[in-house]
Parts: sequence; C-alpha cells; structure tokens
Amino acid sequence: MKKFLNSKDDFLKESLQGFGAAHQDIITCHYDPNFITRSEATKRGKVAIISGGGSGHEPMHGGFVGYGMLDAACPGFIFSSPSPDQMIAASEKVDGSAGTLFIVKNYSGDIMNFQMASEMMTGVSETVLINDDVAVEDSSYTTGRRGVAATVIVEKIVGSLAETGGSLKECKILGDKVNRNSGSMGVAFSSCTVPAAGKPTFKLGPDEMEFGVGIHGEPGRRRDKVQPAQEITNELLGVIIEDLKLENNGEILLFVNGMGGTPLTELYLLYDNAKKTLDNKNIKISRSLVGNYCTSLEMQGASFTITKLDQELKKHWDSPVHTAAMRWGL
Amino acid sequence: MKKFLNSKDDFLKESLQGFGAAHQDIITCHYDPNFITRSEATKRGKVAIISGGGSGHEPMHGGFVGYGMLDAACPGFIFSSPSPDQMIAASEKVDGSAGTLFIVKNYSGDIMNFQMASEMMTGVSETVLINDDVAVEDSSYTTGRRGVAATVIVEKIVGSLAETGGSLKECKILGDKVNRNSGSMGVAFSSCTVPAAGKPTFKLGPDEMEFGVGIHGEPGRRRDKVQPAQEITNELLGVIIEDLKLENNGEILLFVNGMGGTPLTELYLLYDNAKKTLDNKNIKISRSLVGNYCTSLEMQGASFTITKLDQELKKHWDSPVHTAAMRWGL
Amino acid sequence: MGTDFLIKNAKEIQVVIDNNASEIEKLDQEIGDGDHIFNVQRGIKLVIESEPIIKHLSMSKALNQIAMKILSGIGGSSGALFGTLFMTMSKVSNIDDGVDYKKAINMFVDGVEAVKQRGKADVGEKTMMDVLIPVANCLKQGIEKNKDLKDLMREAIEEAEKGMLSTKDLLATKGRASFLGERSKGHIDPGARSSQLMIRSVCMSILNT
Amino acid sequence: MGTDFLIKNAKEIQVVIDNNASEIEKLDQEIGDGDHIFNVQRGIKLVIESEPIIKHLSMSKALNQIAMKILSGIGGSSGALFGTLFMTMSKVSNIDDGVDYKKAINMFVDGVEAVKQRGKADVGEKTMMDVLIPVANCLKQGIEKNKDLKDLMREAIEEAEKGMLSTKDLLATKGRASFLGERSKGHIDPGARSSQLMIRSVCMSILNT
Ligand SMILES: Nc1ncnc2c1ncn2[C@@H]1O[C@H](COP(=O)(O)OP(=O)(O)O)[C@@H](O)[C@H]1O
Ligand SMILES: Nc1ncnc2c1ncn2[C@@H]1O[C@H](COP(=O)(O)OP(=O)(O)O)[C@@H](O)[C@H]1O
Ligand SMILES: [Mg+2]
Ligand SMILES: [Mg+2]
Ligand SMILES: [Mg+2]
Ligand SMILES: [Mg+2]
Repeated sequence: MKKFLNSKDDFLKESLQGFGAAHQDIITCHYDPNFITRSEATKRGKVAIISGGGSGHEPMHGGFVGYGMLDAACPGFIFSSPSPDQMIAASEKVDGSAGTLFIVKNYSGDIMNFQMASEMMTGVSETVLINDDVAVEDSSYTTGRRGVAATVIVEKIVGSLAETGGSLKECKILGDKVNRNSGSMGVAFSSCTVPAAGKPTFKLGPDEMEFGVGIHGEPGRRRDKVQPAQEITNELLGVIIEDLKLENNGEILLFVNGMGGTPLTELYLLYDNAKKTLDNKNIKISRSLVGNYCTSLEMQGASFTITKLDQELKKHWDSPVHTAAMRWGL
Repeated sequence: MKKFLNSKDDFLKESLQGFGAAHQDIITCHYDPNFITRSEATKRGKVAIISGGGSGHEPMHGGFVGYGMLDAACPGFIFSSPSPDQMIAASEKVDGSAGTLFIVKNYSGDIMNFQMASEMMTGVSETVLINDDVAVEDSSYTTGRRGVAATVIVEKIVGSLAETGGSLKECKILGDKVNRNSGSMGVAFSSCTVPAAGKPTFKLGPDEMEFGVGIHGEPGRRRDKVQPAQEITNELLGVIIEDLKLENNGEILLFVNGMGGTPLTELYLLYDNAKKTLDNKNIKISRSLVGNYCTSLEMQGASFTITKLDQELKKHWDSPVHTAAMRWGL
Repeated sequence: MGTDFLIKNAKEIQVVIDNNASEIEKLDQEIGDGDHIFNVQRGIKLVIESEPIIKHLSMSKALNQIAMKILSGIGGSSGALFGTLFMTMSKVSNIDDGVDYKKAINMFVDGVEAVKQRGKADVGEKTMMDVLIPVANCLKQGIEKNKDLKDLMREAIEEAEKGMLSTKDLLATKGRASFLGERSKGHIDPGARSSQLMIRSVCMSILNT
Repeated sequence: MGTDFLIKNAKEIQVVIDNNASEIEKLDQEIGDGDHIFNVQRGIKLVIESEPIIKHLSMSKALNQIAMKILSGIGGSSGALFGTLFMTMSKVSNIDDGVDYKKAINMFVDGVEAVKQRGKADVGEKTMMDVLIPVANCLKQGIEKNKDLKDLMREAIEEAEKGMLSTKDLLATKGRASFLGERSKGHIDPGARSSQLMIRSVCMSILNT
C-alpha cells in the first residue's frame, strides 16, 4: 500500500486539518468528536442540513458544506459510519431553531447511528434516506438498496430549499422526492485499499471489472471481462432507465461520477457514450455533472446517476452554491 | 490496461465530445484540427490567451477555457505536443485584434510546434514559457526545466489580466513574472498507462516512489523507498523554497496538485503537512489550491507548487473565473 | 462483580480478538467492507484506555462510559449495536447495589433485546443476532431452571459457536452483506464471529474463576 | 524521381518501423515519454492514406502535403522536426522541373539544416541530429566528390548506424531525455533510431533499383 500518510491512526485527523486550513473561508473543522461546519453560524430560522457517513468518499460530504448546500458533515472513519456523538455535537453547533434534516445513506450502520443521534439529541430532526443504487435488488425483507452518488444531488437540491426558507417538513419531502427520482449504478476496474487494512479490499483480474460495485468496494451484480465503454454505458443506463421508468422526452440530470482513480478524460468519454444512448431513447439531458464527487478512495471506476427533473428540481439545482467542491453563481 | 474506451484511436475524440456536450454553456469543441474555445466570441480588443499541450493532464488545459482564464486550448494526442495547425486555427477563431499570448510548457516538442504556429499564423503573438519544475537541474546548455503545475497558476493570473484589458505585452510580462516566482516538484507512487501503449510507462516496486517525477512519467531525481508524508513534504518543499529563495514572512500561494489517482483525503493531508513545514519557516500561505488540476492520467502521486505573491498577483488570483474546472465569483 | 470484572474481561477480549484478527478481517472483506476488525479493535482499545476513569465509577456509570466509548470508537453497524448492548445494560435498575451472575445475565438478556430492536434483525438473517439471541435465550432458560453456573457457561459457549457457524450457509437479509444476495452464502458473518469470540472469552473467564 | 518515389518509400518505411516498433517504444519509455513510436506510426499512416491526393500533385506540393500530414499527424518534437524537414525540402527551388539524385540530396541537406535550426541541437546532444547531420554531411561530400551513387548509399547507411549507436553513451542535453541528466546515458535515443531506420530504408530502396 502506498499512500501519503504518516500513521494510519492520524490519517483522518491530518486530512481534516488540511481540509480545514485550505478552506477556512468556507468551513471550520471541529475535532473529538469530528465534524465540519460552515465558518458562518446558521441563520436563525434556517433548517440545518447535516449529512455524514464513512470517510473515503471525498469530496462527499465535507466538500459540500457551505452556502446553498450542507450546514454540517460528520465524517466517520474510512468506510465506517460516524457515531452519534458526532451528529449530536454537529446539530447543536449548527442549530437554527428550525430543526435538523439528516441525510443518510442506506447502510445499517449509518441508519442505526443516525437514529441513535436523533433519539439522544435535544432538537427535532427528520431524516432523508438515500437508496439510489439500482445494482441491488430491492425487497422489503432486506436492508434494500445502497445509497450512493445521488446523495450529492439530494444535498445540493435540499440545501437550496433550506437556504431559501424551506421548512423541515418541506426539506424532508423534497429530499425524498429527489431520492425517489434518482437511480445510480457503477462499475469498478480496480479495488481500493483502506489505510487501516493496508491491502486491497478485493482483487480483480487484469481484464476483469466488477459490475454494479458499491462505493465501499462491495461486490456488485457480477464479475465480468472488461467491455468497451459504450457497452458498459448501455448496460448501466439500461438498468437505471428501467428502474426509473424514464419516458420519451423526459428531462434528466446526468451525473457521471468518478470513483477516484479514473481520469477526467475517461469520465467525459463516458458522458459522450451516455449521451449517445440517451439521444437514441429521446431522453433529454438538461443538466450535467461530471467529476469525482462520490469516490471510493483511489478506486478506478465510474458510476452513472440519473435524476428525473421538473421545474422545482431544476430551480434548486441551478441556485447558487459555495462549497469546497461545488461552486457556482457566487 | 483497463480504461473506459471503445478504441484507442477514438479515445481523444469521444472524450472531447463528452467534454463539449457536458459544458456547452462555457465552451465549444472544434475538431480536425482539435481545439476548444469559449462558447462566446472574444471581445474586440481583448488579448487572446491560448494554451495547449499533450492530452492526459486534464482538466488542464480544456478545463480552464472560459471567462477570466483561457480563450482557447489546443489538446495534442496523449502526452504529445499539439501541432501548429491546431494553434493556427484556434488563434484565428478567438482573435480579438489585440494579439495572441501562447502559454507553452518547456518541452522541445511544445516549443517547436508553438514556434511553427507563430511563424505560420497571420496575427501577432507572444509566448510565455513555463519551466517551474525544480526537480530538474537548470542549465543554459540544456532544454532546462520542465513546465508542470504552475501552468495552472499562470493561466489563471494572466487570464484575469487579459480579461480586464491588459495588453499583449503586459500579459506576457505578467506571465513571465508568475513563472519566475513559481516552483514545483512532485512524487509518484505509480506509473500511468498511455492508451496507445497499453502498458505502464515505467514500473515502480511495491514500496518505491519516483522522487521529482515529471508529468508524463519522466523519471525524476531518484527512485526511493516510500517515506512518511511529512518527510516527502519537507524534502519537496525544501527544494522549492531554496529555489525560490523564500524569505521569512513571505506570502505565498500553496498549490497541492494530485496526479490523477490520489484521493483528495491524501492531498489534504499533504496540505496539512506542508502548512506545518511552512509555519515553521514563517512563510505565510495566503492563497490555496488543492485538487487534481495538472494530472498524468491515472498516476498516483502529487506535487507541490509555490508561487510568491504580491498585491498584483493576489488581485488577479482572486478575480472571477468561470471555467469547467475552476470557478469562483460568478 | 465490580468494574474490575469489566476491565479484566475487556483485556482478555482484546487478546482473543487480536489473535483472530486476520480471520475476522477476511470475513468482512468477503461479505462486507472489511472494516469490522479495525472497528472492534479500536473500540476495545478505547475501553481499556479509560480504565483509570472506569475503575472509580459505579457499575451503571462504568457501563455507560463503556457504551459511549464503543459507540464513538467503533462506529459503523457494530458500534451502534454493541453500544446499544452496553447502554441498555447500564440502565437496568439497581445494578449499583451489586451485581451477581443472575443479575448480570438478566442485564445481558435485556441488552440483547435492545440490540434486536436497534438492528431490526432476528435469528436467521446472518448477523451477530444469530449468536446473541441463542446465547441470551440459553442463559435466560438456564437461570430460570437454576442451572449450575459453570455448566451454563459451557452451554453458552456452545450456543455461540453453533450460532456463529450457522451464519455460513444463511442468506444475508440485514446489514451490508445483504447487498450481495445469493453471493453472501458460504461465508461466516464477521459480526457473528467477533461476538462469539467475545462471549467465549467472558464465559471462559468465569469458568476459570 | 516523382511522387511515386515518395509513396513507395513511405510504404517501405512503414514496414521497417512496424518491424522495430517495440524496440523504439521501449527506447522512448526509457528516456522519454513513450510516445515516439505511436507518433511516427500515426504520421506515416496519414502520409500513406493521402496517396490518392499526393500522386497527382507536383513534387513541391506533394512534399508540402507530406509535411503538413507529418506536422499534424505526428505531433510532439518529432512531428515538428520531421515536418520541418519536408517543408524545407518542398521549398527548394525548381524541384517541380524534375528531381535527380543530386538535387534530392541537396534538398535533404537543406532540410537537415532547417531541422537543426528548429531544434537548436547539434551533433553530440543525443537526438536525431546525431543521425541526420552526419548523413547529410556524408551525402553532401559525396556529391561534391562525384562519388558513385550506390557507394554513397552504402556510406550513408553506415553513417546513420554509427550516429544512432553513438547516442547510447551520450548525455542528453536537448529534448525530453535531457531532464534525466546523467541517467540518460546508456540508452539509444528513440528519434535517432527511427531516423536511422528510415534513412536505411530509403538508401536500400535506391540500392535495389
Ligand atoms: N441490522 C443489523 N442487525 C444486527 N447486526 C447487524 C446489522 N447490520 C449489521 N450487523 C452486524 O454488523 C457486522 C458488521 O459490522 P461492521 O463491519 O463493524 O459495520 P459496517 O457493516 O457498518 O461496516 C455484521 O457482520 C453483522 O453481524
Ligand atoms: N531539440 C531537438 N532537436 C532535435 N531532435 C530532438 C529535439 N528534441 C527532441 N528531439 C528528438 O525527438 C525525439 C522524441 O520524439 P517524440 O517522442 O516523438 O516527441 P516528444 O519528445 O515530444 O515526446 C527524441 O528522441 C529526439 O531524437
Ligand atoms: Mg463499515
Ligand atoms: Mg511526447
Ligand atoms: Mg464492515
Ligand atoms: Mg516522446
């Protein structure tokens, strides 16, 4: 394992310190328990939007703290859910007397820890649960689907509503709506190495890919030989389109997300290939996002996320945002 | 080699197409010869800033075309200089009757091709040559140092001056000044694979790093065992500080650049470690940039760039910019 | 049974877990995300490090302190679950008046019930519940039937092992392994393995006194 | 000597370069950035593909067309250098009145001089100039002394090979390899190797007619 680090134990802390120092105009990092807030206090009456999850998916979530998006982020250890004390401390710090909305990805660990935080904290809270990964068969008997890259879209859109005065209930409803209208699926060309583990989470042969991989390197639908990009694209989008029941002339946001180790050139090539697939089906890409936003350490791979758009979602997508990793209109 | 592509020959074209489609609000891609321009025509009287170089360093340079930065970018094949016809076509397209400033990294191929373009084109032009890589011993008998990540800083700062009415000569002078006041040096943990080659450019042992690596995987000063991040940082910054003759209380811009395959967490950890080194030497980081801006395909590694700042440079660094990869104030 | 019992067992558990670390790591890599061993090791370390504080606390406060260390130190699913176990035990009434084995077993049984609520998983879903629930049931029946403590400990060790082994052929329907569907079969659940090892460690320590 | 000579030689060069591709690739990986072989192959392919256009052009226009294909098709250092070679040759006066070997040699000599200007490199800097300059000198002296053409071709082949081999122990002071400093020693320069192969191919083809 080759990583820029001094010791496995200090890895996260030093990284957070660097993040805090590099973006002190936007955010402040707090330690023990760890959480990241905007550098300005929450306006009174504004719903506080707090997200969190295991580290290793940067810039998610810390990179999305700032005007128009999150009020705070709670980073757990690499690939491990944050603990309730982090969420409790964060929600106390960014409380604007209008309640807290937690954005939680659908993993047992995240759910239980956020639930405990909700029970133990003093203020009122609601939770939006993200479960956009269409690679996993859904079923009411099981944990259901994983939450992956659509989290970024939910955080942007709900963040915008909260910034413009949405109530806790309205934010919760909008978040659920974005999640319901989003689907994602990805493929990995390589594993990633959790610093504490020191060796790759899984192994892929020199010509293999993991189809439908999770953002922690969880195995996907199947292992397969690497295919041409256009075929990978067709298949991934096919599953998403079916799941979302996308119709002719529907308007969508297309998000091509890199897992961390795939160059931008390849992500844009995937965007091109996806556009061809979608053009063929008369589906209109009216908003786009391409880049490494919801990563899995240094994993090589990419995922597609599609969100069905309407006027409301477009408005909140376009509104100004000023965070370390996403910025426009300001 | 695992890459998202359909054929080695179409790789660049499809990637450009995707880039063009994803950012059509900002840029337009032109083909045969390939170049990228802003989607809006150059204002009359504005100096046209054109950069270019081999592909494989994305988002550099296409990602920096837009308001406040470049007017056009000419992408060569992966790691190969663009050819004169690209620069000629680009400069004709973005001419604002105030001349063209070429920003060229110091490689024989780039220099010769840009020179031929200058000779063959009709308009007037000047060239800023970037040679910030302190890993290479400089000497007047040789090609001298390589141009690496400081290119990003030069493009931002000169772009701002051109936007606010600077003349060709003023832009050239400012560009040279930023280059003179910048130094960079990097380290690689892995090689990268040029799609056409299909196999890694060089090989590193499982515990080796290439110290002072170039952005095309050119060997650096030496090959060494991987060191703790703080030691790597101290050594890289030591060489830069000596080269720039940084003084106590000097103000700098610190740019931690990822080579493509290194996660953001590690880049921020390097930022933290660099801050410790610089704090110790009483050098003040007054501007920061952290991210994958000048990459080498999927190489794992990172580089530091330091630019000495004064009021003029700070003003042009802070001014609004609206490109695919760098955006603020707009 | 005092707080020294808690610390002594934490130390013994640390040894057992460290001895089986690479196996547990592998299990979570196969059907999870590979962090379970590090989560657990980190949690135990934090608990042991707080010995100077814990040893002066009352039983309820000591257990609560351990619960908080586990919650924040382990993180992830198992942090919430093990944290819930200890937090619930800390709240059982009258434990500061002294804890005998009977009371300790009742505390554990209450704790497991809370863990079941927290994770919404029952026996047969390929989680640590396949160890915790059978062991809790066995202990509960044991004290109802006034069984010999040492016999009961041996039974609990057996139940834990049986439960742990049973997870191998199960289809995961809760936790991260559930994303794998059919592919989750054929692997022992990491949380079941770590729970079983911890239970065995505590039971053995009681057997040896 | 007509445009058919150009096309025939381009095709023969393609074969020679393809046959030595992996060696050239390795050379540029060792002391450059690994693209030289692909650059050259792409350029030759483009030249050959434009046969239908080239064959109807006058000599000067054909050479200019080839220069443009090389410039845009090869890219990088060698694109500019080989492009300069052909562009300069296309501009030598009166070539559309017919080209004999003597004139051809003079064109080549002029071309190499322009390449030298373009790259600012001389003999001894570990570049293609270590092949081009000695060959140009040898050819120039040969026609001055009215040497037999076939003898001259054999001499040129030898000069090219000697120049190419000489780059092995040189310290690179121009081009990408110069960044390596002392580490550039011990490797043959890729551009010198490709130039030598191309020169040999053309000389052989003349020898065989
Ligand atoms: N809902 C649940 N109920 C009970 N146990 C669970 C549940 N979800 C997960 N587990 C247990 O947690 C273990 C994984 O813990 P750990 O790896 O620390 O957390 P994470 O899954 O968040 O990475 C699983 O092996 C399983 O035994
Ligand atoms: N200034 C120069 N003068 C002459 N030849 C040069 C010069 N710079 C580079 N070369 C030649 O170009 C070759 C490399 O070509 P190529 O790999 O195609 O371009 P690049 O170096 O831009 O990747 C070198 O092996 C060397 O022979
Ligand atoms: Mg985990
Ligand atoms: Mg090159
Ligand atoms: Mg786990
Ligand atoms: Mg080369």
